[in-house]
Amino acid sequence: MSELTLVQAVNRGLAEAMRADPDVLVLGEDVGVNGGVFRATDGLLKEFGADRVLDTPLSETGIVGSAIGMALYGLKPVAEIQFLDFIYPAFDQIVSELAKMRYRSGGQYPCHVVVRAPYGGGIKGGLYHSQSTEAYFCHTAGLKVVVPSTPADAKGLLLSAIADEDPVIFLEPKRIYRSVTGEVPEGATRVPFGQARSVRSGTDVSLFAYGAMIPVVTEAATALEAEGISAEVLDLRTLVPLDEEAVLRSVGRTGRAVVVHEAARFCGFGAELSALLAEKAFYSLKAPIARVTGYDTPFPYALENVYLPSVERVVAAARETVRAS
Amino acid sequence: MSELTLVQAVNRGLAEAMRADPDVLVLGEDVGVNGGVFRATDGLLKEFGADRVLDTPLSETGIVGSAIGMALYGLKPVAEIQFLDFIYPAFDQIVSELAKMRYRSGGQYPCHVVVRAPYGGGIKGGLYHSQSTEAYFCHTAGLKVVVPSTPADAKGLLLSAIADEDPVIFLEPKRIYRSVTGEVPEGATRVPFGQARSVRSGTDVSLFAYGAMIPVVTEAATALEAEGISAEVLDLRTLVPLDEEAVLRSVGRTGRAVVVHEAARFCGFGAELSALLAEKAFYSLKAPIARVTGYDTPFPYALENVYLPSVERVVAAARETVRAS
Amino acid sequence: MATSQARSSPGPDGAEGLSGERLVGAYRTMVLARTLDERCLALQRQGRIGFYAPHAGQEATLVGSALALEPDDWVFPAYRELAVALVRGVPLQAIIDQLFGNADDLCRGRQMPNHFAFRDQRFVSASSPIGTQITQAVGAGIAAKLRKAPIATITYFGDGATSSNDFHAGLNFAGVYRAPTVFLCQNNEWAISLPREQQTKSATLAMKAEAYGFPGVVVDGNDLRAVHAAVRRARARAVAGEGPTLIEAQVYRLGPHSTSDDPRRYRPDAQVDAARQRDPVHRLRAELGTAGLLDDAADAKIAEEARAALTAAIAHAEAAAPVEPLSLFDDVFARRTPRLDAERAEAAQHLAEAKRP
Amino acid sequence: MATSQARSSPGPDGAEGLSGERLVGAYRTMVLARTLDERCLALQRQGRIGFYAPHAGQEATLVGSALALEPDDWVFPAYRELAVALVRGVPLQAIIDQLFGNADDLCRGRQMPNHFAFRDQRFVSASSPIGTQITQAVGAGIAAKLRKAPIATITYFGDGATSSNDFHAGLNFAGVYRAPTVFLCQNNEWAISLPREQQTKSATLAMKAEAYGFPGVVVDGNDLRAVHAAVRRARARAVAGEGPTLIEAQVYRLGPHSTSDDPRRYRPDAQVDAARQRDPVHRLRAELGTAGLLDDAADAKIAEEARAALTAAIAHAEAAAPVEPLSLFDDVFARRTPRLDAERAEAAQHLAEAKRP
Ligand SMILES: Cc1ncc(C[n+]2csc(CCOP(=O)(O)OP(=O)(O)O)c2C)c(N)n1
Ligand SMILES: Cc1ncc(C[n+]2csc(CCOP(=O)(O)OP(=O)(O)O)c2C)c(N)n1
Ligand SMILES: [Mg+2]
Ligand SMILES: [Mg+2]
Repeated sequence: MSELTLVQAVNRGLAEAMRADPDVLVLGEDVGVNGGVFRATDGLLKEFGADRVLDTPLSETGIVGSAIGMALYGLKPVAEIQFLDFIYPAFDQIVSELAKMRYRSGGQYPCHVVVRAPYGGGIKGGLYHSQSTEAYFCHTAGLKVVVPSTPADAKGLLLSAIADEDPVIFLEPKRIYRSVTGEVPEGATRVPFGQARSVRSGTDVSLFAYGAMIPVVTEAATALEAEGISAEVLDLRTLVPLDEEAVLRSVGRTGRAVVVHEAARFCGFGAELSALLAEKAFYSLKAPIARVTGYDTPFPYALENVYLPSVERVVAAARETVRAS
Repeated sequence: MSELTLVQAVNRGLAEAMRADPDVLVLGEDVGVNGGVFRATDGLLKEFGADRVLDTPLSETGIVGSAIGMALYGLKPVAEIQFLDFIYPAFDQIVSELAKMRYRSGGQYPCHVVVRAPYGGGIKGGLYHSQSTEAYFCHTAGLKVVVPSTPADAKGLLLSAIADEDPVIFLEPKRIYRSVTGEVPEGATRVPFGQARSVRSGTDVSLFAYGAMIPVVTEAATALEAEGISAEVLDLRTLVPLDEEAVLRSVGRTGRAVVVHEAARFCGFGAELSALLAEKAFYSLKAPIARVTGYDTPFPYALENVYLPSVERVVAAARETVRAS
Repeated sequence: MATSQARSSPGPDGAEGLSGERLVGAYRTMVLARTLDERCLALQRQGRIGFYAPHAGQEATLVGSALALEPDDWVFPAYRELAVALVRGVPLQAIIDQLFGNADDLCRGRQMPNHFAFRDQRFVSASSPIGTQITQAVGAGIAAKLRKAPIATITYFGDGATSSNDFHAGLNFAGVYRAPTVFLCQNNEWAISLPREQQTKSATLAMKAEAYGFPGVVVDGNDLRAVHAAVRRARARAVAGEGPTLIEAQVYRLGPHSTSDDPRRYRPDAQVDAARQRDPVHRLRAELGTAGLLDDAADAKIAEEARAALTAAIAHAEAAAPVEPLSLFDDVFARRTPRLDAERAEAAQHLAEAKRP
Repeated sequence: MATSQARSSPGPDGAEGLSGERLVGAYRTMVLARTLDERCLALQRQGRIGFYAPHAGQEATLVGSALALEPDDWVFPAYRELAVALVRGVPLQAIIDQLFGNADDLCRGRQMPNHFAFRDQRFVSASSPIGTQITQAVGAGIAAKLRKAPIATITYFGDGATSSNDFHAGLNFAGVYRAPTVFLCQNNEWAISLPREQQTKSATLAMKAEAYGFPGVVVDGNDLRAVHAAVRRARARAVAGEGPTLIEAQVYRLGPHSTSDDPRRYRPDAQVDAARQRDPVHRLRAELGTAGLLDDAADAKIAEEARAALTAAIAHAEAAAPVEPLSLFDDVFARRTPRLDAERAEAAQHLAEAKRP
């Protein structure tokens, strides 16, 4: 066990995966000599050499397209997109190719690429260094979508992602890259996909979140406790595959749900959770399902604190939900 | 009034808009000499010349990027993407630029581009000539998203789109391009954004749909009537802005909702409708909200009839919803 | 197998050049491919297959280039390369099954006709979006180089595809990493209705390679031997670590873009007629005749064999079972998720209800 | 206004060449820009602004190119072009307000520093995604041509941006439509940590233009007059209907990529020191001295004026009001939708509650 920040845990995960399997390689902009603009790939070039740590030209199309080719050939590429906001030049390769390769070839060509990207706001990054567009990827059949919120999960889920047989979009909450630290097991301790993590249990209301919203929601739960409201916090960890059972079980107990994410509300991931509950937990529900999310505006610069879900907004929504019934 | 097919109505709308306003121009692949692969732009080159009907190189990046530049300059470009499935090379321009231009410039640079694209399945088009990925665009703040289902709406909404001050993604249900005909008013009869169309009223269950699902859902409503179930059918027409009032009003009356779309279910547009209802119509709801949608697989070729929502699937879902309470 | 003669292994003529025997084999494959084209256009008109994209006019480039490859090379095709698959030993039946999308189709009926994938022959899954295979071919090339495998990757695309994002990214990456990749651009003069000279203003397509720091060459795509030699040279360069080559093979699309297209809307018949004078199949036929490698009787036999093989394969494909409806839910992931299991159960119920009288 | 001397209108020297007076004006702008750079790096370190992307080393290219433009031309910038905005007459205060994202910022605090938009000066809204402005500039150029407006559009981008999708699509469209567009590539040798020679293997960046059928030229980007002349010629070509030009201005990024970057991780100090010998501001200073256009006293005055102007503008920007919280919901669309109204009300309530003691 060692105490690491989240970004250090990512770095550790990459290094261990590369040590364990010579087929694993890393490619992206500034990932080599510079060690990544967030230092997630720091030291990898030195340890593994330029054949396994590729500083690429400035083309996300090229990064993901060539990663797909490498994966088809039999390697296990881990592509870094510098910010999730810059993934769109690769969108065609991701949604048209990566997501559909296994399916369209009748299973002949599995295509296992991990695409890592820091996502989310809270770093004064404005429109293009802050977005959370996980819903695009969740809506694309054939992709797995992972969002860790702790150092241990960051490493454990990354190891699972690299070991997986399917393409994985691995979204790293850059806002808490360094602010969150935690014990991280040594060695290949994988965290399995499809299992939500119970952050705290409660009886009055279920708070669902992931990534950088976990600290916010956890703090909200503490504040709610002081008001006499017992809130359960579930960290979804993998959005695809989603641990639907854990979600339904939780609402089966509490009867109330608040869904929290940074992304814009309209057609965001929270909508899917609401829909799931409205479909499969209808008779357990005691109150309307609340969504605390980014607003339906582009991500702002000066006003990001108005835009982003805050502890207060989560508390208010939970309180209202509990009062409603 | 003249009796037109849906694709003829699109063509008529384009021609009338171009006649009325010299700033309107059309660009895309095969839109000129060939008149569009679906003939939506037939005759435009002949009438308006190569300065206003641009056959472009094979680059959606170039089509949308240059359309944005034209719009900034003061023209009103209508860009055609040959199939919605091929819009992804332009995704960066659409979500990073088109959607955010007005916002990021503090209102200095409005950017009015209409992007037309045929979408949807039912034409034996397989993975890449069939998709319905409206949810990507609906989740992107700054874009309006329109899906007509009748010839009159196709023309009327297109005229509104071209007259609008904001960017519009205009999705045309190619499956019913020719199978649906109807009276289309002459002249500039615009259909306003943000107003759903009541296809038929009913008292037991609300069926929400748009585009090529409208004929399916309407037929289902007729079949349900024969079973003694009175179904209301609402054609949403514009997904952004959404006529939330009409949706809530309808469920306020019926207490039951079935949401229908071709797109994959997970994080699809239907999720947003469910979430909206679970939030704002909770106390009216008598039964779980059902979604009848494409499955969470890529769009298939041989099995598209298994994949696509059918009259029978809509009927079964509505029946179950009514029986549930 | 009607096509096995054209199999791409170094013949007695060594690695370079094509022996008379291999030339006749190449011709046999070209005739089969041309006959297949004609047959499939008819099948589509009769509603027996849903779509078809013909390659007539491009056979010399397809067969000549494929003959220059080795079995361990990787092919990243677009949608007009079934003749390449034939040369690489893909059974005709496998191709026809894909066109029908039946239960025997290796792609399990998932794709439109012409969007093939043949793992055993390293013929990678084709898709419709133009150009996407180009960066993938480069990635596979980089991977092969990292693994020190003495192979090349080749990718096929059209003149239109030179405008794609992946063309730019792919050629640039190939230049930077000296990928062992052969870029085979089939300039057939048209991208649906857009003529080559409106696609881009560069004097040739081949010269675009210079923008990425490696050579581009133009070759007469109707000349099987010229194409073979050009690809052979490019492949040798690739395997020797000298990097990529862009080959522009100048051909002409004699047929429609696809069965959904009416080329009379945008190009004059005279242009097509002129191109027919350069028909690559006729050209090789004439060359073989002059060289005394083929006489009319042997030619007639080749044509007859092609017809017979096709008739048999089509009959077999039409008799095959349709794809299993619930296979819809397979291969999305390596294993079905709980959600896919639930949706599969939902679909199974609907299918059962639909069957009830 | 400290910058008005450099305003881009044909001086007494006519359309071509730069008079002594304009050269001194250019120098004045370069000094202001350099001083602004230094001041802003400090402001960021002090936490007074959130981010900054310096342009030191690129001033001659920025000012020289901007001086070659006419007021009706359109500029599509990346994020290092504030000196271009200065030349076009954008008030220093407007630039500083954007860096602070205050209520006076014309972009209403929506964007990170350096992502400017100045409608009155036809300086189009910059964004972070690399290259996206390139196709837009071409589209505006095509539009201007269709409208028969005698203007050019110019777009600025870096060496890294030559790898972007929009570079390829933009230059190709420009070639095909003969767009009146000037592509100004500032090759500053680095794309964050990637050196130019790993970005692409073409011998020069300028030669990439040939792949699109129009000329590319290399120019010493430290030579204000050379840049001015090259852009002037390219602009003339554009306006005369002769089509686009790609200009590669060879410069060097003297500072870090941005305030988030530590260049010592990837490049040797010696390289930077060598580049400092070619510092474009010093070079013009020396030239003006030799020509007798500037003496030390005048130079000191220019430096002092720049400092004073900046001090005043910064003080003013820091005293300005912060942006109004509920303006978050404006400008998403021309008019707020009912949903945005509802979210605005929701936010208003949270803000009110947060204010309560
Ligand atoms: C990204 C994308 N845009 C548009 C299309 C529609 N489309 C299919 S084929 C084609 C033309 C391709 O031309 P070319 O590359 O020359 O190949 P050819 O068909 O001539 O073999 C177009 C525009 C597509 N498949 N993908
Ligand atoms: C599409 C995209 N990918 C990655 C980035 C991150 N990024 C910001 S600047 C930059 C390097 C740009 O280099 P260059 O074009 O040479 O411009 P310079 O910064 O040198 O002026 C990178 C990779 C981005 N902004 N956009
Ligand atoms: Mg072609
Ligand atoms: Mg640079």
